[in-house]
Amino acid sequence: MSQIALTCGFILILAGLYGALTNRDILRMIVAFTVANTGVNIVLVAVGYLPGRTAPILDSAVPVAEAAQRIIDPVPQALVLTAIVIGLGITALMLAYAYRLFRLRHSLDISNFTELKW
Amino acid sequence: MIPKVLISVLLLLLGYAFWTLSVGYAPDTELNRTAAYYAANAESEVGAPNIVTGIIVTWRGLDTLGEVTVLFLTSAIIALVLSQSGGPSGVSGADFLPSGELLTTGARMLVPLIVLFGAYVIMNGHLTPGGGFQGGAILASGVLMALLAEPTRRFGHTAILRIESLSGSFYVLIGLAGMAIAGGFLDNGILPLGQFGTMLSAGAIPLISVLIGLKVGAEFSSILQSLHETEDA
Amino acid sequence: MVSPVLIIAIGLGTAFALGLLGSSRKTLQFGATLTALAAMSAISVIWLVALVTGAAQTAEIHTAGAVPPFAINLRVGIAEAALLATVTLTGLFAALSLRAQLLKLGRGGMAVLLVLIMAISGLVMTRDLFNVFVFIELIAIATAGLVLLSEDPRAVCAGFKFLVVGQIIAILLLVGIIFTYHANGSLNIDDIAATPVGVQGAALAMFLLLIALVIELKTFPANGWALDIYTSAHPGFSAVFSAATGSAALFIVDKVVAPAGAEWLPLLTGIGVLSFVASNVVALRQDNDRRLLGYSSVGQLGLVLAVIGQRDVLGEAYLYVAGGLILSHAVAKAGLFWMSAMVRGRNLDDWAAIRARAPMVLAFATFIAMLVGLPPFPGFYAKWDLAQALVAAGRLPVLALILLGVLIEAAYLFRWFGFAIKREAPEKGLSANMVDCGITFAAVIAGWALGWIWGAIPGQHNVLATLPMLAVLAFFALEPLPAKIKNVAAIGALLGWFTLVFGDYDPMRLIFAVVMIPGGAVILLASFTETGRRIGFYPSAMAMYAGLALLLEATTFFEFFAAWEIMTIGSYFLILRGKMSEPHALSYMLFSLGGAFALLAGFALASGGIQPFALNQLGTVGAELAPWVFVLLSIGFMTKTAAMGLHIWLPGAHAEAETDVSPMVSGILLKAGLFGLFLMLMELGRQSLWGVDLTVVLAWIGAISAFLGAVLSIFQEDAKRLLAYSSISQMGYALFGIALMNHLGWLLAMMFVINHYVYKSMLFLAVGGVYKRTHTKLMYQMGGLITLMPFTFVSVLVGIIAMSGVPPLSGFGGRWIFYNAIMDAGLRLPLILIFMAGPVGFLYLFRLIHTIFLGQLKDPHRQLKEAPVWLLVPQMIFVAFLIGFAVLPGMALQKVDGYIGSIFGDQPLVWSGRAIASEFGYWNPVAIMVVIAVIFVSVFLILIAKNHDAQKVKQFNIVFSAERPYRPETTHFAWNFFAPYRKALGFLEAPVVTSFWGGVTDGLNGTAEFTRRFYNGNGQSYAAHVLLFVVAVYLIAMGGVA
Amino acid sequence: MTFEWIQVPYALATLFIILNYGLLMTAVVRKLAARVGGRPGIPVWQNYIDLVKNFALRSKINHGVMYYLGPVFRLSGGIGLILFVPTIYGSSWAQNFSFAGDLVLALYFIFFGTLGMALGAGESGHPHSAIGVSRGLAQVTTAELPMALAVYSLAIQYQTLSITEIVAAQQGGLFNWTLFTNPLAVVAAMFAFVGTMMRSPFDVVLAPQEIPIGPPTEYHSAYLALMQTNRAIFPIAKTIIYMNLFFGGAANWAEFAIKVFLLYMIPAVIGVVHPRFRVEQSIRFFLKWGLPVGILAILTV
Repeated sequence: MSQIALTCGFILILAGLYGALTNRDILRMIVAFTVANTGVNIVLVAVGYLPGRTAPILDSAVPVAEAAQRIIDPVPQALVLTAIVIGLGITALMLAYAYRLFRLRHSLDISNFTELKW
Repeated sequence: MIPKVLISVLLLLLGYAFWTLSVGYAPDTELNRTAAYYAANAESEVGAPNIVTGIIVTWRGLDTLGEVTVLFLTSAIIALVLSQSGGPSGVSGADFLPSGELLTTGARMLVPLIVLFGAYVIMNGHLTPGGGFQGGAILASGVLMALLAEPTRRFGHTAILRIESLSGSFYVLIGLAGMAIAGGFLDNGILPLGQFGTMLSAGAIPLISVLIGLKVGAEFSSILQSLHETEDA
Repeated sequence: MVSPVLIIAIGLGTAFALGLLGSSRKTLQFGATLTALAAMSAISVIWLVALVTGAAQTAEIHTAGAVPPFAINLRVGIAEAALLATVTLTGLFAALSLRAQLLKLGRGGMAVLLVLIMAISGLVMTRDLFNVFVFIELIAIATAGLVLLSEDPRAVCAGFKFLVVGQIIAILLLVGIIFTYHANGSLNIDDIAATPVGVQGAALAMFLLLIALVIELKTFPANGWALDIYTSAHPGFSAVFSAATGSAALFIVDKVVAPAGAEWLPLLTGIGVLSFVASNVVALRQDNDRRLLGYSSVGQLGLVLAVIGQRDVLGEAYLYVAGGLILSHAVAKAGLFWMSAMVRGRNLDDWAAIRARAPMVLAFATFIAMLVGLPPFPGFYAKWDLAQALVAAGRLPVLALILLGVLIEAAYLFRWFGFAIKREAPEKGLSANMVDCGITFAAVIAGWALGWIWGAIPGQHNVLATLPMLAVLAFFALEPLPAKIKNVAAIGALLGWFTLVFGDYDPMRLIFAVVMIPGGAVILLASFTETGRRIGFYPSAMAMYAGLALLLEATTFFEFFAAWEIMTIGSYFLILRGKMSEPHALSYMLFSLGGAFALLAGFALASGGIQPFALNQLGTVGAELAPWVFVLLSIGFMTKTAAMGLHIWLPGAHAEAETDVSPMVSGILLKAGLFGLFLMLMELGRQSLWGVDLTVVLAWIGAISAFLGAVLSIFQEDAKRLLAYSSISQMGYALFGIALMNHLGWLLAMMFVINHYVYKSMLFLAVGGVYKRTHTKLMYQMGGLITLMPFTFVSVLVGIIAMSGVPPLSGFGGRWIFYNAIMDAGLRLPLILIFMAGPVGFLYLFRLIHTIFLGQLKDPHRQLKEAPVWLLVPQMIFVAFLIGFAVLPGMALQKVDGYIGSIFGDQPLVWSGRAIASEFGYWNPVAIMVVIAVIFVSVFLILIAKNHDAQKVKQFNIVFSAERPYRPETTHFAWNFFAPYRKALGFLEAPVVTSFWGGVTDGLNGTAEFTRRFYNGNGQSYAAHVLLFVVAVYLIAMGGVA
Repeated sequence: MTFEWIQVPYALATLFIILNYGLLMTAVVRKLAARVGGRPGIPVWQNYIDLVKNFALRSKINHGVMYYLGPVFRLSGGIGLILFVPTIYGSSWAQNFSFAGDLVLALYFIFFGTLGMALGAGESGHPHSAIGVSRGLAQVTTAELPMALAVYSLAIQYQTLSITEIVAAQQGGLFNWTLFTNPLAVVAAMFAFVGTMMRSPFDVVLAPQEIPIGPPTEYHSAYLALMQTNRAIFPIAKTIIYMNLFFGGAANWAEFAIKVFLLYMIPAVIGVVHPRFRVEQSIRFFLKWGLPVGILAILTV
């Protein structure tokens, strides 16, 4: 189960990276990165998963006493939330940059922005 | 073509690394010590049934503060980027086609509900799945809808600004208060933990959630608005 | 004491609250920002002081009222506090440096800056892996924001490339973190370190984590993005990016290595060294100042990464070394970036704009010295300790590579400095203003303060605290005074120091001391000719003399090495003052540094890491190491004596230097090398490697230098170059004498120490005087000056008689001792060269005096006056000394003779009255002088008796192939004076050595040019580079670790 | 040995003898050379005539101080060289001032005159003087090399640098001469001897054709007289050194006269039958032939 999730996550990461590294269109790159981020997030939650357990919320179903036996690992869930938000922030930032770049040169081709080199 | 091949080779090698990770991966049968501690002390320490929220707001509160800051940064920088970019001034989009009747009416009907729902998610963050971020996002989606419904509509930048500043500052202050009168920076113990599982419990968590929710909502809204203003024909 | 958390709280709180101040009141917002940053700085500085003084213990800050590993916790120890101080102060100054942009953009920019500084501080303090990730992302985003403050539109592209790479880093980091968490069940660094890692894949997870953090260090080659930022961003921000962010990133790697375990250290070492060397090589071809600084930053980070890789062998010196390097880098880079904010042009030679401003030059010099790791700055102490540790651990290749990297870095940094001092200053190239100057000088002061602190740390020898160095500092303060007063002060200082110390020197040291200290004072007399303030001369000169003084004082390896470096720096600045001396000063600096590094390695090898190691313990080195120590040390010393092969710096450096500088660097400085050789041979004695007696090798080198130096000298048209090459030849003699390893050989060398100082200084002053009048150094453009400059002529005449060894002057004594010395020496073949060098020397000396003073006077020179009196005074002193020394050589030599006897346990010379006898021959200086004088006078009287009424005829009144010439140019036989010699032996002129070193430099530059094409400016390629780097390291590392 | 006043008249006497011997012998040698060339040649007292004439010349000009001092240096060099070397072995009075210094002194004092004269000629401003000097110096650097090596080999052989002791070591029969005990050194030294006696093929320095009498250009009257004096004694002085070092020295004036004459004849004879080398040729010559012998000399001793 978690193997599958992991594998999916990794595949998404690789696919995203491939897209980001082969598409010269900046918008496509950004999209590709979001895909990769999604992959990362999947990997995160997948790691926290324990077979046959429930969400880390203490209610009538999960009394405090046996919580340790009943719930899955809450930490990755906490982490993934942060990761998502940060990823979103960066994506938004990249979009803004993309707009700025377009204004600069009326092109979204990454290979047109290479005057800084050597 | 060559670069594509090269990239693929590189990624394949990286994939090999990942593959070894995932084949080597064996899910825990027991909670590791950290998780076990959280499970055991969720009630006594933070008094939040939703352990995840407890972790986010309290135990890993510093991360969360940073997270909020990320959004804050992003909105600030985006404002910078777009203000510099010499794009059309804010009053653009006046010549947009009016969005359809359906959307407008729907928006009029839905936005209040969305906002309400957002508020709910925020308030119950420590009891049920949800919390400041989720709620804030929902609030922002309300704003987004409003923007879509009426492209020419503008929210008061200053209002959003005030909200994010105030909520942010308060968040920091609460953190400091934790240092002053409780166990440390961002300790939620500044308020009584109260009755486990009730609405007004878990110390400062609900309060912090509200602040987070407001801030996140405000940040998202300003981001959306800034991006929205960049639209031009 | 206030909690360090407040640094974070204040930063964030202010950033958030700025919005409340209303977007219109920008100055108010700016004020708030500054206050916040100041408060943050204050807190960190308070903590630093408290921790250093022991008033406080390392602070463990728990958040959320829970204990780690369950809640995030922060720590502030000395290292953290120091970094925090660096970061926050850099931030404060950066805010000032960025004021214009910040005020223009208002709240947003300031908030971002605040958050950036807050995040870096947090990164330094936190002990939680995921928290590290959060802060890193904050830093990344804030960076992407602040890049936009630049007015350079290209900054946007840079920012985007940066974001792209940031994404990849984030992905690797997250995967690494989560699997580490899964493997250890904890995110707390100390917790992970405490509990052993059991689960499979932990190593790989740790690898991903580490490699992500390492890429944050912009290691070569995965650093194109960072370089673009350095190039395009506002320097005020680049300072933060280099100084603060870089240092923090290093610290994180250091933090994470602890749990990762020692098996990762070699990997880090490899990456670091590669990054250091490669970046510096690439920087060689860089002509944009900010990009150059970028490469240098990347290199420095690589260096420190390599040091982190050595933490297992550095022990408690680790903090000292790494800290010294990081802080030097941070301060120097920040300062340089702030300076580049004031320099308008972006080309390296646009920095010539600062040449008119002495303080600016001082600042520039300070920063460069800090980067290269010269005394008295922390990098120097760090380099020393690092070398010791590396050798002790047998990691010689690492040391070699690091030193190579430093050398290359020195190459481009000092070339740059040369541009700034020597090139044509552009119109209005400088936009200096109070604030920028202020922060720049804050950095300068910080640099010197750090230097003091690093020296003051117990167990170290504080270079700055020595009397001579304090004198140097005093001369910085005296700069506003006119040159003449400073000259008096300088002479006074030298003589004062001498009276202070000469009592406790053995005869040999005493001879060197006399030559170096009072000898220097005599040469300084010539400096009275200079008018005006002569900014920069006296600090440099005094630095050189301070180095020499400390060299004689030195008792330990470290003191010796420090003195050596100080001497080198001082002389470099002196030489650089010459009109055309830019390239020569550079090559001088590089050869000297190369030699110094050979010394460093040699000393480290000898001491085996034991500190402090007394010089006179050198003899105790193990038999298997001794030959190598011998080789390294002699290479080091022979670069200073300019032995053949290591000599190419000398002719230019000595010839292009100022009139009164040439004698200093030639007559005095060269002796430092001889002094070192004496010390070394005294302790090590004969050593043989692979059955070759190394002293014989030295003798050969000496003979070759003596011969080729002389041959090259006779082909020079430039008088000062002629003298310079002759110095090579003379030092060759001395080297040969030392290498004979017998009593008389050493006496011979001592004789050369004295004689060469006297007549070479004298000749340089004389030629300098002629140059002052004729404004040319080309001898064929002179001629017939004898009547116009009689005193100068006399000193040259005496000089060449003494130098050629013709009786009765003191040079003959040297020859006599030489013949007695070779009688009982085994090696005969090198003698052939020496024997030939003698007469050849006669050639260039005759050329010197003839083509300048004899022959036909040129029309432009008819009105010339005698050289300035202050140039003549020292010359006349020297003349008097030469004659006196010729008659009474005993006055200087007898004591030394006895001292050397105590070393070799023999007494070959018998000093009976004024006569000296050896077992082979005898020498009666007084008799010689008297006999020759009597004969000369009587013959002279005869001639007078006959020709007293000879009538003086005009120029051209000569029988000239039945014609009477009118143009002196056609009649003055001077150019290519020894044409037949060139026909016969011209092949010896072939610039073999020069072309060899030229080949080396061309090779390096070629590599640089080739390598930098790698940075094609395309964001995707940069991302690909990162992946390539990761995969490559993965393939290498996983071979070793997993 | 130390100084007593009586040594002064002794030295002067030696000097007087050598001067006359030199004047006569050079004349004789020139006459022989002329006869070989089928010319009558000069009378043997020609040198005296020239000397007197030059001293008597009334027209005297002066180019400057060094010009004036040049001949003084030159002659002092010659005289000094004689006075620093013991002339007759065992003679109580012909030891001159050799106590002042040993072989090294003699070798280096040779340069004294050369230097002074070169300076004097230089100040005359006559380019030919400079050319002559530059040629002479260039040639001497390699010509003296075999001599230096020979001397070194000799010094090692006899373990002394004192000329007297070297001569002493050669007493007692022809075969004790260095000529037979260390032939390589002698051969090497003779290269130098021939090369520095200013005779063909190595006299391009004086080069009568290209340069009117080389370095001494412009010198006349008493200046030239001093130089002629020097040219009479200087070769003798040098020959004496060679005689002492390699040919057993001279125990009495007769032996002295014969040995010096024969030695002096060597370069003379070679000169008569050889064309002249250009400077670079002679340099190569000495490096190619003189140097190896010298090296063998110091390696085999």
